[in-house]
Amino acid sequence: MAGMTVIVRTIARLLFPFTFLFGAYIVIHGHLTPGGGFPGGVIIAASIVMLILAYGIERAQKKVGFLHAEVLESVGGIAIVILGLFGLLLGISFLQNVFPLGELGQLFSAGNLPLLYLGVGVKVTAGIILIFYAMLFAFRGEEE
Amino acid sequence: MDFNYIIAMLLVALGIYCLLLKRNLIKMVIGLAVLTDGIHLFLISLGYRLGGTAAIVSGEMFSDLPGFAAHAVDPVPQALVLTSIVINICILALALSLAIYAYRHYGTLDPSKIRRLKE
Amino acid sequence: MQSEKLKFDFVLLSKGAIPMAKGSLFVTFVCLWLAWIALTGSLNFQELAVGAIVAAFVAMVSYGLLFRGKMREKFDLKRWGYALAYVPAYFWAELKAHANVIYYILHPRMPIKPGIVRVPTKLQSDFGITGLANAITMTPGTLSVEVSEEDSSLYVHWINVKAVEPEQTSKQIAWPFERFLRRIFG
Amino acid sequence: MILLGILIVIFGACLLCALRAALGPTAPDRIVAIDALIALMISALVLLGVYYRAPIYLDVALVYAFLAFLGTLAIAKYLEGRGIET
Amino acid sequence: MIEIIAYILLGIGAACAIIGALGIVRFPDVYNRIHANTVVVVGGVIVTLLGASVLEGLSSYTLKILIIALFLFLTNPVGSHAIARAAHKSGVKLWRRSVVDKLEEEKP
Amino acid sequence: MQRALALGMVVAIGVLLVFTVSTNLLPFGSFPSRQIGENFDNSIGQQILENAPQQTGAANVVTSVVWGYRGYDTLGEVTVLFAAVVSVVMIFRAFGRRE
Amino acid sequence: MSLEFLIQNALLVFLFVLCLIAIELKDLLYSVIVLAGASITLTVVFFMLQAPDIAITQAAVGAGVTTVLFVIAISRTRRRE
Repeated sequence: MAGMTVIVRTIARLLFPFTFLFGAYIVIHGHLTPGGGFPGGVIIAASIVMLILAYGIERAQKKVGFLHAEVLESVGGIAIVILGLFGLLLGISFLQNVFPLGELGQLFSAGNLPLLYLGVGVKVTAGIILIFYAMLFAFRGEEE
Repeated sequence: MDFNYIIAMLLVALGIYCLLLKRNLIKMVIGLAVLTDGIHLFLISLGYRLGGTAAIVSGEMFSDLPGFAAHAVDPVPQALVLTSIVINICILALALSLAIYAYRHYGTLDPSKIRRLKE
Repeated sequence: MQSEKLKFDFVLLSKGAIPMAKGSLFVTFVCLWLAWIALTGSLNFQELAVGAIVAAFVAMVSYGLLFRGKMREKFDLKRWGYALAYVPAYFWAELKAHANVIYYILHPRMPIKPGIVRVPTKLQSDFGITGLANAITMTPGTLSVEVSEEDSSLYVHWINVKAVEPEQTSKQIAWPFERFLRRIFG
Repeated sequence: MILLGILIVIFGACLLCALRAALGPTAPDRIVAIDALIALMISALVLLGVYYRAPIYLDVALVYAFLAFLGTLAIAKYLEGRGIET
Repeated sequence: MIEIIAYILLGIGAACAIIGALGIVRFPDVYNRIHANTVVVVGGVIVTLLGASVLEGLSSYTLKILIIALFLFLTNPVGSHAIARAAHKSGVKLWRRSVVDKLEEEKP
Repeated sequence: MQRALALGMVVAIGVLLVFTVSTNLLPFGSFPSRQIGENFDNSIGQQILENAPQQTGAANVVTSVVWGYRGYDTLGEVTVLFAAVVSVVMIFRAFGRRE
Repeated sequence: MSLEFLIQNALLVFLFVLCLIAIELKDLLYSVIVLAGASITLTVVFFMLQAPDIAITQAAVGAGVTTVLFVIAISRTRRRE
């Protein structure tokens, strides 16, 4: 039977949405509180790793498959580049801010920084999940 | 007393010791992790200001930006270390993958034996 | 083998094996939104709006995991009353267990008689068994080592074994928690 | 000042845990010691956050409270003798 | 008044932490050490966190500290259970003066 | 012999590092006065601290350094992450095909 | 030297000792376990140096990724050094 005991599985399924939400909180509040794209993405990826450890990799792959992760990583990278190109199109320079700055300390502030962090968060999440999938899929069932 | 710098450099020396003298690829990766930890500690200590606060505007600092600038620690090394941690984790994953690959191919984790088998 | 796998398929990462409850998505959304408000600690309009979007997204990703079954049963007032009464009982058990184990630690000769005993339980649901096992583990002196799903019993490491028979162990270890948990989780 | 005194006591407890982590004969002993060390360090982080009077610092402790059991789970699965992926 | 309660809680937490750590060093085998680990986590850490939240009064600290305590309370027993099960499966013997081992007898 | 040489080298490197660090740097905790000369405000970190909240509008100054003042560095970091992921996936795919 | 710096220096020595133990232990699994303890000690040191950004990144990496990666690698190769 795949996975660990019923206790671990129940707690993992209870904690998964909250860990996901906390990662999203770290990503979105990257310009106000400590955190940002990378730690938030790692936390979201760790919530998937929690499902892998508790249920086994087949069940986790129904949530986020290998192809999903590959596509998501590309989407994150492309989003960053397009956000950078906005500045170039308006004649300033690459990655320059073109959005209004807003009031200091509000959630909608700092121009394109939160959007860039969102892209980085998606990319890091998909990247870490891909690393885990690749390392777990290779040499399955031939341990000594 | 520059205790932080000394400990950071001792960590770096410990990492180099592990990289040079240990005969196991995964143990060498652990040494690499220790080495980068030392470097991060050194860089962050370099930007510290006595009695400083974090480089984040919060609380009552919003109305006192000059006071914030006079008390906060240096943000530039922190950004540098942030980049460095990401690259560190990439290197870690890649090195561990290569170690697994080498073990499957040569049947050993000893770098000197791997070299001997190739000849 | 395949059928056995299917029998334990209460994990439900895929939709469709057991029909989803109707209000599950909405209740998950509300829980996650409350968690967001607790995390940010402000009632600003922007925070609330972004929190609603994020909570809706996370709820759509994971709404099969948090709640199962009929939603009306979850909001039975009697259950919440028992849950409220559970807190002081749990606190009292925790206090006694701590005093016990601290006495063992500080005693110079350490008069312990450890052993693993079987504790049968009548709880059926996942959350019930998990709550009982976690409560047993979180009181020092008892530790749930293995859970057996066939005959629904726990194997508990006990620091000072007073009885080996299943009836006695069930009465001494599990009953203070089980009498509340069977009402809360069913 | 009282907070710093309590911090010193907590770090003394951490020292004892590290002693068991260095000595412990088997792997589960060391994991138990490191688990206790992580929990103690979480409380130290929270106390430091209260001492510096900055509520945004508490996110760091929250990260460890969420993710600390992942490593334990992975090592437990490895010790059980089957692959981590099943 | 409220500060006195907070400092009493913090003192209890620190005492439990050091006693539990002493137990981790003193107890003879893994399963007993997990009991001491529970003393550290519940008696030491969670009581300390409650004391810190009482010390701050009702502010944005309190809710976050309570969330930390709640999640520590949820995750730690899972880790303890998993590691105890793994230890028993990987053949770590009980202490020699243990009384009974039903798990070994009934599920070999 | 080789081992002893390596050990001696490690000790030499450690002594050199500790000596350099404990003599050639200003004492720990003296951040804005790392600049040579009288004018302390010339330090890059100090200038960023003074201007960043108005220029980028972010409360977290580290964020405004990471994606505002040093955006290209971070773009490079993201590229490194991408390269690492692609390498890991390719290593295991190549190995799987060979078996 | 104030009490705060005394605590910080004690933590640094603790960090060094943990890293030394992690490198000198013969069993790789033990090394990885002790390295997790070193990681959280480094997190607390970063926290005391007023760098919460770095502390949170180090916490996420040290708690979520590094240990699991090393355990996967050990389970695919050999445990003894």
